[in-house]
Amino acid sequence: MTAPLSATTGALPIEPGASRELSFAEALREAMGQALEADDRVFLMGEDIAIYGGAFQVTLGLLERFGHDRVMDTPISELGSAGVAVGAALAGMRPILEFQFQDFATLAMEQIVNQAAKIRYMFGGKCSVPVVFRAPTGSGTGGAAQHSQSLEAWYAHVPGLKVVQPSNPHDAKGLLLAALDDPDPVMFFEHKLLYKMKGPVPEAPYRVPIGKAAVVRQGTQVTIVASAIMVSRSLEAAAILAEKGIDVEVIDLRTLRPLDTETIIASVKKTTRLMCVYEGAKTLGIGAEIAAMIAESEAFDYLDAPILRLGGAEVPIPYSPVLEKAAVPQVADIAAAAERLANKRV
Amino acid sequence: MTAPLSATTGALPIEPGASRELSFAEALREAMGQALEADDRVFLMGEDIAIYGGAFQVTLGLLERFGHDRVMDTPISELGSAGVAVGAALAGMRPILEFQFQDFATLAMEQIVNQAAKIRYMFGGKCSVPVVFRAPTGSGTGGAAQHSQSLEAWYAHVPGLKVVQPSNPHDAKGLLLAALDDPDPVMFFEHKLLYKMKGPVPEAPYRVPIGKAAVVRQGTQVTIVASAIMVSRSLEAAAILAEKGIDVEVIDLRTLRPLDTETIIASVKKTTRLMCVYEGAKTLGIGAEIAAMIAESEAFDYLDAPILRLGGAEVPIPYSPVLEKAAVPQVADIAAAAERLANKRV
Amino acid sequence: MTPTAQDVSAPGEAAPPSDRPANPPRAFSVFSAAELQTALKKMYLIRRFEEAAEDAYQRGLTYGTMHLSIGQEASAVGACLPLGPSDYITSTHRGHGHCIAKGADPARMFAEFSGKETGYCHGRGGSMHIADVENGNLGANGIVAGGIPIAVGAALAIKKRGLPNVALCFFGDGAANEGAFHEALNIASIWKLPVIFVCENNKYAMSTSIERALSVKNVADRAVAYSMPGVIVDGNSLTDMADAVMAAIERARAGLGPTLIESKTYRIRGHSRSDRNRYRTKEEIESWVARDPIDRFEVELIAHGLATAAECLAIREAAEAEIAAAVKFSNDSPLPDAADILRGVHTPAEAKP
Amino acid sequence: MTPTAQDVSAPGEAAPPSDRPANPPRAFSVFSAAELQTALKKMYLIRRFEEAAEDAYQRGLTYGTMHLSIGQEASAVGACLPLGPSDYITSTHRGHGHCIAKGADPARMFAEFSGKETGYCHGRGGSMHIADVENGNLGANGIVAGGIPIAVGAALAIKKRGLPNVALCFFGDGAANEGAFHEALNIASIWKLPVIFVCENNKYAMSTSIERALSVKNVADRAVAYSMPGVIVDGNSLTDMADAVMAAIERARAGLGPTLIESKTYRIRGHSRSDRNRYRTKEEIESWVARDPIDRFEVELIAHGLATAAECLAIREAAEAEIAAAVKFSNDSPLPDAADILRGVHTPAEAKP
Ligand SMILES: Cc1ncc(C[n+]2csc(CCOP(=O)(O)OP(=O)(O)O)c2C)c(N)n1
Ligand SMILES: Cc1ncc(C[n+]2csc(CCOP(=O)(O)OP(=O)(O)O)c2C)c(N)n1
Ligand SMILES: [Mg+2]
Ligand SMILES: [Mg+2]
Repeated sequence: MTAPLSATTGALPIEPGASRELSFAEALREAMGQALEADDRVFLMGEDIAIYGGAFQVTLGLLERFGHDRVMDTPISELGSAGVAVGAALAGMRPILEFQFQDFATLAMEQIVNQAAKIRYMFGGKCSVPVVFRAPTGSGTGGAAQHSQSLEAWYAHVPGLKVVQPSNPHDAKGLLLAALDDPDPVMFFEHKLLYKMKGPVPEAPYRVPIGKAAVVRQGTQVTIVASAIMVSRSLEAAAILAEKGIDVEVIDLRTLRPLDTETIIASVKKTTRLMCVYEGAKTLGIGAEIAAMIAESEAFDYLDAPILRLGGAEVPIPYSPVLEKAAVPQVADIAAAAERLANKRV
Repeated sequence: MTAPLSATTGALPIEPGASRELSFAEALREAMGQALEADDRVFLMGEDIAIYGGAFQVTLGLLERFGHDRVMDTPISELGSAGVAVGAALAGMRPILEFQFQDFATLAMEQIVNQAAKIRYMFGGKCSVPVVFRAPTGSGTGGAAQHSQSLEAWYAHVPGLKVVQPSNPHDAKGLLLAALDDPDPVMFFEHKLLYKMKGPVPEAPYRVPIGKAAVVRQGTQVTIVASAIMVSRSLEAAAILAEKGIDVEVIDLRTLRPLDTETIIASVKKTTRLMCVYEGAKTLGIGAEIAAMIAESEAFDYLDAPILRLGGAEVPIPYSPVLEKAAVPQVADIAAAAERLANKRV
Repeated sequence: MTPTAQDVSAPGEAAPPSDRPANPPRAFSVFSAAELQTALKKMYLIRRFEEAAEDAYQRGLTYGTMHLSIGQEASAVGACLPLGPSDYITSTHRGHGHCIAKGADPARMFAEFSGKETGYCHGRGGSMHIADVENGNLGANGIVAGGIPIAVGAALAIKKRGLPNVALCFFGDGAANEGAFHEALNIASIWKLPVIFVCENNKYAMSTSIERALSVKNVADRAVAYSMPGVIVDGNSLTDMADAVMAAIERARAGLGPTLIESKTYRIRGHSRSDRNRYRTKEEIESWVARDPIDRFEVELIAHGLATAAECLAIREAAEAEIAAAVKFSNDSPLPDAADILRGVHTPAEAKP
Repeated sequence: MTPTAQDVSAPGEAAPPSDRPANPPRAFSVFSAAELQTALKKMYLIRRFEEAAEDAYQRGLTYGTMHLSIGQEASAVGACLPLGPSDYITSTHRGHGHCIAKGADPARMFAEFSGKETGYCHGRGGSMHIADVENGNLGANGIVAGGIPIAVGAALAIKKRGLPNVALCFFGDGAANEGAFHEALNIASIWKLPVIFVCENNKYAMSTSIERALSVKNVADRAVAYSMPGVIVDGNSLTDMADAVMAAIERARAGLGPTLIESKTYRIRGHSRSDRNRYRTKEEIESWVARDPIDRFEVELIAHGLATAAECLAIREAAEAEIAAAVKFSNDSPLPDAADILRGVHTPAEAKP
């Protein structure tokens, strides 16, 4: 398991000699570079990932190192590209397909959900589809309604998929390498606001296991379950509340499917209060599953307050910064809600 | 509100003179026929809906009555057809687009979710997109993994959409006419196993309001929330449990977005036990939202047991009938689970 | 391989060399009589398989939907004749023919069709999802055009791995109006991938005739939009199909990229179980029944001295027996165990490569 | 309308009739000098609007992304010149030009670009979603090719309502590889809808050149796949664009269906904020700067006696003043109220028709 993030910075403590500071984007790039080096079957596909280095520069420089055969610009054809990735995976390759924004993967749902996720099962378990679909997600960059969505919950609803969403550079690298090892399709979501986040990242390849959450801050009074950018926001909120004497535990989901129910249940039994913080629309966002899972688990009996969900507002993401900020949980919202929850009693 | 369904047959009591028995498919057909008659702006689009009458014969005979201009066969182009419907709606028409199976709407997610659902908001509330997307859903016909999905929860996660799913012929007609009145996009899901279900349907046009659930069986010990085929299955289960002295209340959601939280909360406060029954994959299926909503509502304090979810198994729908049945809740499963829940105590 | 004396040495009515038609199809000089007779047998296997499926349906023994390709056997078998086991195909909802043509075992197919544990997919897939990945069949597909980009991906893998193989992609006329068709053909063209697009144009997508849905006269007319050859073939002629695919394979192997082949054919049966045939005339159907692809291939084989009538009869009877045995195998097979429902969703940890 | 004496009566250097070039563009006999001068003004408005947007960005005053169409003004204005307010357009992520060309108010556009409550979308949409539905502009679109089927739908509504209008659909070369393009053009063709597809081929989709992404030489070459005319136009010539669109409108009005027009043009600026111009040469860019569409139209107007140099200068200055005022209007405008965030998701009950 990863070392817990420091509560104030969201950064991992540096193990001397083992790692340097890299940005989230650099960590992903390093993972892809190492995978391309280690395994002939790995190749990258995506719109403008070669010369341009990707819309968020995640693949910058990989073309120069690996050439156009391994770092392939696709036409603007999300559905076709996804199908090509599925076919290549079935025929022995290990493609990584980058969607330029998660919003555009809506064009490829057919291939992701009807083909990639189901082929192994439909074919009686006789083959597998080792493909990694990467996509930048979330709001905060002024992208407005069609460039800011957080539809992770859709994929987490689909049997046959795994869904991963790192919150820091260390996990970004380790989860991407784990996704590449996985014989089944993995959705890999990268929050745009994290790309520039710096943190310690060991140079040698390593894996962060899919399906394992991390307790990134220990606490006793309230459990906050979050992922992606909401982890650092929740840690910031926890630091604020610590000053008020409220002791918050923060869990970084890291994997949205399969959920690490064990870690969450254990935490809720300890703290007796649960809050889910997520950016997707509140209704049926990932927090709905976590709340429902706890409400039917053995942890239910331990709950000392209703389960609070702080999700995205029920709107398409608006453009104007003042509205855009109001559309998703910010540090102050999280702190205020957690404080309310800590003071609530059944 | 609709009169409660009879507990044993799932049929509405006949008001003499006011209605005849129609099948669910006939009720939908009657609603579309009346809308086509009443409003020039209404027209139907879809694959094989004209001469063929639709894969499930729902539009059978409408071509003969209204001609090819109002009942339009489309090429097999789900994304394009959805976009055409959106554009026609923006330009003053009221299209109804039938997807042949809900599974194929995965090809049209872009237009449904990025365009139809968001245009009004993105454009500052200056226009609306009055389109109804109809689609047969669910398993039970041997359609296997790509013809049996229940992805309603996806749409219910999307701000800007309304999502409707009738459980009987009466509501099918009334909800479809209400959907057509609605100035905003409505997803209309029809469970395939219901098409042949018969029930009383008034002849004159009427509306069943979107956003209103129905208590279809009054009870005191357990609340079951269900929709579509799961309503009649839950009523059957309730009848079995009644013989064992367990008194179950059954709520038919009818609308999945927006949820009628009031009706559900009131019921849970009364019964103190909640079970959600749904066909989609358990994880992040519609029951996740209902459980989470109750777990954070004022009803939380009233709960005498964990909230139980009986959702679909975490598999693509298998072909073989023995597996297909096992993949989604059946009457016996519901009865057994509700009985367990009734006997549970915190 | 040209036919050897041995291949045509069977007794009976094979036409003497002097009587044989001029300009034999190229397939007749490339494949041995034995290979061509195997192709005939595959056509009979397909026909009988689907008649048996129909029979099972009429007797209430099956469950899901099914799409029969009766009348289209030449297209499937002719297209697959030049392929080896390391070449890939992707198929469609109407895929029994492609699957048998690519070499699948009808018994395990019938078991799959019947939802049995012994089926190709252990009963998880059914008629619309039969796959035989080991034999290069990447599966039937319930999604119209769903297999097209997948075939392109398989061709990309072939190219990346430096293999001499091709991926051949079957789809219908209706699929040519899907966005996936467009995106896949564009990608295959710009990357010059070894893929062969075989559109089986049977004039209808369900009830919708090409005249009402397709903005060109021939699907092959769309090839120019992707700078690839567009070839129209009589899909009821096994040898025409095989010849066209051979040319496309050569092109692909030479690094020149994809070919679009339009196989003009006809499905004799309805679209699926639910078809009430409101959209085509009896006359049209009968005119195509008269162009039966199996009869036609038999006549051709005999005319060219590649089989005798007696051999053809024997082949047909062998196919009938094989399907009868397949049905029996299926009937004798167990249903899956419901407790096993989750098996196959994910690759088990221990199987990870 | 041919130019009247009044139209060309302004003082100064308008070429005398005897010196005017032979074979004037058709647009010059259809539109009045005043209308043509308005077109010139719109080109200047677009140019200045985008320069102001760029300036705001460089000064850190803006927020989201933006896609500038500097260099493509003739394409937008020429295509919209023959349209009236009841004709529809759909636009793209690179939509400022289309929007102004269709008659939008630059002040409300700049306010929208700046996320202000007074913007076209009350700050909800931003640069990529500016719409002006009352003027027939069904909106910019953040999804490449997203507007293509929407335009076809608008054309379907026009046809159903028996109106004489058209829907004109702008999209880029990159969009021509999306499935939506294919499906929409096929539907428009089979239903013979009054829609005009205008592909603005500026040689690149972001960093990806057409040579690497498009399987044909010209996007217009794909028209044959949909049995519609495919017309290649010099997109830097306003009159060539207008003439091509007029012909397409006539075809549409005659019930003959859609036309695909390929406007060959070039974007001078980078794709968006994040573009570091790694994929094209300075020389290429400069060669296109030399083909400036505004200069070119001015020269043409003057040569044909439709405007004087002084008039052109005045038009340019008026456009500059209008954009300066637009920026001021925007700067003076309030931001939306966060409490209002939910407004506009659904049509309020009382507004239901
Ligand atoms: C994406 C998608 N849309 C619709 C369907 C329903 N459907 C199944 S087969 C079919 C007709 C296909 O026609 P064609 O491609 O010509 O193949 P054919 O059936 O004639 O062999 C349709 C509409 C589907 N399976 N997938
Ligand atoms: C479906 C989709 N895929 C990708 C993008 C990201 N993107 C925005 S513009 C663009 C390039 C578009 O190229 P083109 O159509 O030629 O228009 P241009 O930018 O050249 O005007 C891309 C890839 C998008 N917005 N939508
Ligand atoms: Mg067909
Ligand atoms: Mg371009």
